[in-house]
Formats: sequence, C-alpha cells, structure tokens
Amino acid sequence: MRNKVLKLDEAASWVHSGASISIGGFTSQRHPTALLRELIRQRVKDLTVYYHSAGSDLDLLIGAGCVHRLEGAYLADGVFAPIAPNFRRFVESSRIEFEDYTNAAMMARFAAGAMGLPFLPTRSMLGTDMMPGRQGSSVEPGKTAGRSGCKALEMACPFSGELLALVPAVRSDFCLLHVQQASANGLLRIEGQEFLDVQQALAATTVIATCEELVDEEILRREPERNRIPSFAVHAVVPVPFGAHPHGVHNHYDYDPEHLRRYNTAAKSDAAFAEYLEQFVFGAASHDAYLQAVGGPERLAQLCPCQGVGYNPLLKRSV
Amino acid sequence: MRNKVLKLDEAASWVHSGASISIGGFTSQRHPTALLRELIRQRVKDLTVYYHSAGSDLDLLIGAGCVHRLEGAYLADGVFAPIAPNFRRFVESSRIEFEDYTNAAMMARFAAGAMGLPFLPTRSMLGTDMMPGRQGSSVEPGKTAGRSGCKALEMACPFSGELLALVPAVRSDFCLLHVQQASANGLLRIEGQEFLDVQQALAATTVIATCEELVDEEILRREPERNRIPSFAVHAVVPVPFGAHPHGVHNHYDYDPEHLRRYNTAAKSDAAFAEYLEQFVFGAASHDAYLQAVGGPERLAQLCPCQGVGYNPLLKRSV
Amino acid sequence: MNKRRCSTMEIMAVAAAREIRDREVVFAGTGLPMLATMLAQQTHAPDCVIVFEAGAIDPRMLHLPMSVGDSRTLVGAAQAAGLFEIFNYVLQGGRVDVGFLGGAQIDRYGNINSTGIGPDRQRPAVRLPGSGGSADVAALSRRTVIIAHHQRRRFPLRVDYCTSPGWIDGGATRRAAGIYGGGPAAVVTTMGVIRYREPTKNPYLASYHPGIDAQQVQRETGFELDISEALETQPPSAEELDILRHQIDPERIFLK
Amino acid sequence: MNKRRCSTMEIMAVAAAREIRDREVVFAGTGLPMLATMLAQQTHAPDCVIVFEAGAIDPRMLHLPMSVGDSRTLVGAAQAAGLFEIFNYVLQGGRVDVGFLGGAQIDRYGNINSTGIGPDRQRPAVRLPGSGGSADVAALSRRTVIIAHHQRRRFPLRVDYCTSPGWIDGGATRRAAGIYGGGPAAVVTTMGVIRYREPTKNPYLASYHPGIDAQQVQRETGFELDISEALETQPPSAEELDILRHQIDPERIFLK
Repeated sequence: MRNKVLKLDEAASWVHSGASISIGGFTSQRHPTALLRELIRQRVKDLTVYYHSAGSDLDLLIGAGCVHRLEGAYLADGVFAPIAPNFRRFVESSRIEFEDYTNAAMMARFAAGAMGLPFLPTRSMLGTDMMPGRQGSSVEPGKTAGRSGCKALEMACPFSGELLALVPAVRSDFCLLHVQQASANGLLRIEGQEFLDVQQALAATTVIATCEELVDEEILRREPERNRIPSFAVHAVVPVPFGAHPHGVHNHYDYDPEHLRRYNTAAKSDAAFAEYLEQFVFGAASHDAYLQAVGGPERLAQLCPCQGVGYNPLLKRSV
Repeated sequence: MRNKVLKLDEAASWVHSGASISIGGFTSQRHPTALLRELIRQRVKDLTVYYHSAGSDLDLLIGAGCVHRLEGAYLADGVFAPIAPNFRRFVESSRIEFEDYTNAAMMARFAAGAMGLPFLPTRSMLGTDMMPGRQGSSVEPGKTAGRSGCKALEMACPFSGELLALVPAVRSDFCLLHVQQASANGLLRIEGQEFLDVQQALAATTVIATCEELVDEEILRREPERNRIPSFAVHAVVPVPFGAHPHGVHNHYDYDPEHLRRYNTAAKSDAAFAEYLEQFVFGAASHDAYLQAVGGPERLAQLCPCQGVGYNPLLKRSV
Repeated sequence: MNKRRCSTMEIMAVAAAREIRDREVVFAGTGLPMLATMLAQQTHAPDCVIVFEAGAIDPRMLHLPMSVGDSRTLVGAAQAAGLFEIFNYVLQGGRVDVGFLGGAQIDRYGNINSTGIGPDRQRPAVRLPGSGGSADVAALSRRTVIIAHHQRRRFPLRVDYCTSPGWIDGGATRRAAGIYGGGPAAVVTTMGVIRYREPTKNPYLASYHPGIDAQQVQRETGFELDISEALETQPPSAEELDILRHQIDPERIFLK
Repeated sequence: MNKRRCSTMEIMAVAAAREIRDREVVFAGTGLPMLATMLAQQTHAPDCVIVFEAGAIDPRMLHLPMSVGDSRTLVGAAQAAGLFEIFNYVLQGGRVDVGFLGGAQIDRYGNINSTGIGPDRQRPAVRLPGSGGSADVAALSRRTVIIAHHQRRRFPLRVDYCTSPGWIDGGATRRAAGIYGGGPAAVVTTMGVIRYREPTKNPYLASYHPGIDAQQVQRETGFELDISEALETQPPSAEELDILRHQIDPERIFLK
C-alpha cells in the first residue's frame, strides 16, 4: 500500500491558481476548512468552484478573493446567514461570475462526472429561469457552463416522450474533502450523512482528503460496507484534527455558533472581512495558531459531542 | 411503525401470473430462493423477469414454466453451470422470449427506474450486436423492450458529441429480495456486497423482502449509514432462515456445492428437472420440508461460516 | 386558548403541521418546516417520515437542527445517506408526498424566487442564496406547502426570477412545462393560508390568522386574492403549543 | 523448471498474470483471471487492486471464489459495494486499467461471442450465458486480456454474435463505433499468446506455449495469424507454480 500522507501546506500547494475545485461537506458540516484557509494563505486565485449547498467554507474563499467563477445551487449558512455575505456582496458588485443550478442538477452533474458520462438527465430544472433561453435566464444556450459551453438542454425522452433537462457533467481538477477517518493509503471513512462527497471525489482528477484521524487501514477494512470511496481515487491524505472548524464533524465536534456568528457579521463588509482574515487566516499562520485564535482547547472542548448523538446537546446555540 | 410481516405463502400470493419481477442477489448468492419455490408451488405463470447476473434462482423459475419473457445479461452459475441449463434448453427450443443486454446496461435500466427517470445513458452496448438495428441484433428498433417498445438507442451527446447508448428504465411490478436482517417495519440490512438490490428494489412498485433474521428496528437504527433501502419502499417482510439455500448468504451460510451440482445436473433435461421439482418443490410442500429434503440440520450446519470471513473455509467445494 | 398568548410563528407552525397526513413522506427544510413536521409527528401523524436533502431519513430528533446538514438530523435515523440517494431515489423517484418551501418572493401562481431581486439577473439588487433543493422539491413532490412572510413586496404578481416552479402561469401550464407531479397545495403565511382553485389555479384565501382580517391580507398581497370564502385559521391547541415550546424548540432557535 | 511438470492452465495463469503491472486496477471475472490476478499480487504486482463486478474492491482473498459474487471475494476487502458503484464509478468512470475477458468465440479482431452460436439469433444452436459484464469490460477498460481455449471452431474469422467488442473490423473501427478506450492487448490461449499490430489491429502470434509450435497454433485458428515473430512463451517459474498450486488454488477448483 502507498503512503499518501502530506502536510497541510504541501497538499494546499497542489492547488494552482486557475484550477477548478469542489469542496466536500454541506452548509455548516464537514468542510475541509483548515485546507481552505491554507489555500488563502498561499494566495491561490481565479478558482472555478462547483458546489451544491455551500456555507461559510466557500464564502470564505470568495471573500478572500480566491474565486473567479461559481457554478452551484445554494450559498448560505442556515440560521447563521440566510444569504452568504461575501457571496451576496461579490455578486451584487459584479466581482464574480456565477451560474445557478438546483441541488438536484448539481448532484446530477457531479454524478455524471463520477460515472464517466458527459451528461445526466433530470426531471428538475424544467420550468425554472435556470434553463438557458428562458425569459429569466442569465445566459443563452451555447454561452456558458460545461466543457461544451452549454449550461443545460431540454430534451423529449426518445422512449417516453416526456420532457427532461440534460445537465453537463462536472469534472473538476480537485476535490477537497474532510472526513472522520482515513488510512495512509487513502481509504476514507465518512460517518453520518455522506452529503455528495463520494460523487464529488469521483468527479475530480485529484482528491485531497483531510481527516480527523489517521487510522490503520486494517480497521477500515473490517467494515467494507462503510467505505464508499476507493483508495485508488484518493491522492493525498492530511491528518488535521478540528480541520473543519468552525463547521461541525459528526461524532467529533459540533459547529461553533459563536465563531459562525462572528464570521457572518465580519463577512458583511470588505473592511470587516479583511480584519477577520488578518486575525484568523494570515495572522494565524498555521492550523494550530488558528485553533488558539478561536478559543483554544477550552472552546474546542465545549464543541465535543455526547457519545450516542454525534453532537453536543448542551452547546449554547441561540444568541 | 407499521408491521409488514407476512408468512411465505401470503407474500408469494401477492405475485400474480403475468407480473413483471426482478430477483435480488447475484449468481449463487443471496437470492430469495424459498420465495421462488413458493411461487412455483402456487403455479404463478407468464412472468416477465428483468435480471443482470442470475443463477439457479431464475433458472429454477424458467424450468418450472413460470417465465414468459426475459430481459437481462447473464444466466449461469459460476463453476456449477457455465450456462444455466433450463435457460439454455428453453431458449434453444423457443419456449421463452428473451432480450440480451449487458450487466452495465441492466444496472442503468434498474437505476433509471429507481431514480424516476425514463432512461439513462451508458457508454456500454455500443458496437455490440445487442444494439437494435445492428446486423446481429435479434430485433429492430420499435419492436421490443421498454414501455416504449424500444430496446436501446444510439445518441450523440448534445454537449460533447460523443456517441452514447440510451437504455430505457425498468419498472417492475415486484422486486423479490433476500437480506440478512429486516425490521417488521421494512427497514433492511444487507451485509457484504449489495449487488444491485437497492436499485432493483427502488425500481419496483412492490417490494417483498425475505430475511434471515427479523430484528428490532432500534438495532438497525444504531448504524444508519448501513441501511440503504428506505422502509417506505418495502411492502412485505418474511422471516425465512436459510431462505436463500442452495445459494449463500454472507455471514450466515455458504452456498451448497452438493445441491447446486445436483440442481444443474437435473436441469439438463425436462424429465430430470420434473423429478427435481417433485422432490424439492412440490413434494417438499413447505420451506421446512425443503430444508429436510436437502439434508436437514446436519447439512445446513456444514454450510455455516467462520466468524470473520463470512463463509465456511472448510466447505468441500471441488468434486 | 387565549389567542394573544401565541405568536405568529407558532400559528404558522401549527397550520403547516396540519398540512401533513399520517404515513406521508415529508421533505423538510430548515426552520419552520422542521417545527411543523416534528409537531405533526407528535400529534396527528405519528408515522409520517421526514427526509432531509443532506442525507438523513426518518430520524427521531431530540434537538432542533440549525440546518438540514446538522448532526441533529441523524438521531435515531433509519438511514444516513447523501444527496445522491435523497434527490434520485427519494425525491425524483416519486416517494415524497409533501415538500416544504420558502422564498423571498411568491407570486400569484405560487412560483418562488430565491435567487435574486431586481430586473438584472447578472447584477441583482439583492442576491439571494439560490435554489438549493427548492426547485427540485417544487417540481418533484406530490404537493408542496410554501411558508412565507406576508408582505406586499414579497407577494408580487410575478416573481423577478422563477427559481421554484409553482403553477407557472396557472391552468395546465405547469404540466406543459414538463412537470408531471405536484404543485403548491397551500401557502402558509404570517397572515393566513392561501390555496389554489381548480382548474385555473387562481389563488384564494382559505383562512386568515387570529387577529387579522381578510382585507388586511389582500392589502399585503400584490395580486388579486379571492377572499370570499376565507375563515379564521383554527388556532393552536394548548397541547400543540406546549409541544412546540417545551419539546421541539425550547432553545427558541426558530420560534420567536 | 521441467516444462512437462506444468499444465496448460498453469502456463496460461502465469502468462495472464504477467499482463498485469503493479498498482493497476484489474477487473477480474471467475476462473483463470482470478488465479492470474492473485498470482500477480503475490509476485511482481503487490499493489495491483482487484475489483469484482458484484461489489468487492481490493480484497485479500484467502480462498478462491467460485464466482464473482462469492463471499470469498470479500475477505479483507477495502469496499463491499454493488454493481451500481462498480460499473458506474469504477469501470465507466475510467478507473480500470486491465479487464479480463473470456468467451465461446473470439474472432480475428478480438471480438467475443458469449451470447449464442449459430445464424439464428432467436433460436441459437447453442445458447450461451450472455454478456454479463463482459461487453462492459470490453468497452470500458483501458485494455483487455482475453482468455480462451484454442480450437479452430472457437477462433472463427467473424463471431456469430458480437457480445463484447474488440477491435471490431480493425483499424479505427472501434473508435468509430463510439468506443473511446481500451481494446484487446492480448489473447492468452491454451496454445499461445496473440497480440494486435498498430494501426491495422491485425493479429499476430506473440508466443506459443512450451510443447506447441507456431504452425500448430495457425492450424487451430480460423483466420490468418502472422506467426513470423512468435517465440516460445516464457514458462512458469518454480515460485509461480508453487504459489498457484499451494496458496491460490489448493482445492483445485480451477486448476486442472
């Protein structure tokens, strides 16, 4: 078996400016946030990001000026931010390209990429202003997303005659994931919801997985039903405890409501966000320094779950 | 929660003559064979069967005269039968309709049905004589499989220009499965390979699951990552220990090489197979009687696995 | 029950819960739909099943999730799957009976905008979060229930951007767009409950909440609403309020 | 090594094993391909990964499976998945380096028939099992290795039914049929090893097994085979035979 373990800065250095990426996780859960902060420190620019339901993971990259183009479905952070603040500001001031799909359409696009198909059909998208050529569409057919330059197409099913939307596959240069456990050889174990991590990983040329724990592969092989991403599809493994903070990791730690509120407040203006970046990304030049900056072991202990429920039932969440 | 537990004969009586079905499992593993024997006892006829890689489960139904039409990819039983004998005889004597696909194409057809789509594209099938209109095809477009009457179509991808085959969804009236564990409410747990059971179940209007063990649903809910078929898609649960014999069930019992050899020898002629049916299906009028007929507790004990490997390493398999 | 003792959010949660029938499969998003579904499970619909797009199926939640990806959606769950399974096998597979939706704008035919406000699609006056699963739920559930803050600017004649199709332009236009199932059954707002007539799909006010009258609802609505048959919304029972306040949202995460 | 001490099956298993390189992903079916892959893992390709279409990925098998669905494919496996994952994510996703194939007829361009013998497709003289995953592996692996019993009737100029596409009609016809990857790299038979020339894809005899000569191979082949450069197949080493006989198939399930 191969040893694919890298340090955080080494793994981040693989991601070049201009690359296309997708990021694992969902809204406030299981994002590879430590890796994203390292991308920002390394001044990666001009990323194209494919996403479904992103949160302050992607919003952080946007606010740090790393992103040139977005194709996805949802950017918000639940109760903490009904609209992701940097996303909103960058769109409203025309500082970023974007193309809107639905979650099911992005799921189909990633799944098509994972399945080696150039497109998948979906019953969604029809009748919405996301379809090209619609009165409300931001783009015309042949002008945008997909390798072919086409966002989506309508087709009558040749078998049934029913209308369907076809959406083009996503193939990204990188997929950045955070999982609970990984072996040095790249076998990954996700606990709780998978979100779309399996399909996102398999739709990428290169997969970088950060993990809470590096474990002996023999342990993961005892329950082969629970491993969903083949190790031959994973290229780098980076052990980063608390690597998703301020987002939660099922069975490891809860999201951090205090920090998410702080983030979403700061992200409402360029000036405040520059201060946030200075304090938590550039000023905290390593993951350890970041963890200190957000409250250190004392705060992290408050996020730790009760055995049996995967989160901390006593966590103070309301203001 | 609802109680969906039925007796074997009650569940079998749901399957009417003329129905379309699919059968869970793969070659010599995890077929609902006890349920199939009960269908034969109840004289179900004219079934259309959708399958991928079937073994002596489907061959048994064919030999018993239950099947009118087949659409699938492979009918054999590994080392025990390089060609399923009843299938071979029935086809060679024109006693059954059939249409050939590949495993990937049948997978795509079941997946399309499960996903609520009328078709899926595949990169397989192209260049083979399974494509309608090919020199070697048994059928012309517009003459056969699928609700639309079309077996498969070639299409140039509207995004990439690449050629693809489109295959129509399978929606079967019934899916008959055998799993390791089920709750009364219809939550199923498969151990080991899933084969295509999840997609076959979700592509059916009615799902009947036989199981080795009926367990408290709370036990299954402790590992929600390992449950792949929602209980709302499952309609009947039938506890049938050794319900897959002579096929194997991972972690429960091995396939029975002696009986599989006996089966495949008998299935080579109508006369011998009639005797087989008399002895093991009609003459053994219940599952308990069948288990006695194949050797009773003494033989079954020889099939039981070693903890840790899921099969019996000491089983005598070669002749 | 003294009407003044319950909040608008509580009235809405109860009204939304009543849209759910027992044994139904419910696709619930963050916030009020979660409250409503959990309330339905603890009252008249004990065997309704919740699914969350992030992957949880049929949980028995002990604490209110702050988003659909929250670990709290997994307690006692029958399945922990992912978006692939939920969108393909559950939603597009036709298993969802009722889907909950929200949005910044809801128009005359129940079309929803959660993408952007203003005429310029590439430079909206307000950029909203985007569809997420909303357009998918709108197209693929057997029926939908929309939750909305009732203000005239949020109820325009026509949405600026159709994120999630409702009855499109009324009549058979939804079907003509290629959408086979569903459509909005009710819009539960801060002021009342709107439903749609057959076969025109024209909206009517089915009920107004206690303390509000039908004319007030019309004034806060940017399109014509038939108010001729509107009745007062049946107020929450003491039991419903007790469950909402003390069992479902004691942290006051969504209930204000 | 005394050549007479090893069987044809053993020579074939060793020749097939040598087609696998280290770290490759191998799609293996029942029988000789399993022996070959397990042998490769225990000799020159310790990090090659086996996948089985029924769902097992990267096992460390202790006992030889009798079919690809066998529980024995799961010992020490990295994943227990299913056909959906294997065919979509692994095979069609382009992850398979080498796929093994067999069949009743192999023609000049490595097209395989495992469906039916005879001119009448609806009433074949011999009905075979069908494609299974064979056509899929033939189309979607980076390259394939075909295992075959070398008899003239099994090596016709043209297969009666093209189940699994090889080089179709030679030249660029495979690509023209819409098949982007792969194609047969070798046919390991009971008599020798056939390969294909670029760019015509015409077959040539690369080697004949010990005890057989090139003319014999041509006589048992129903199409013209360039035998001008054929050498003797390198015989199994003592170590290879020992591993095959004592570790991989001590039950003599496939080795005859």
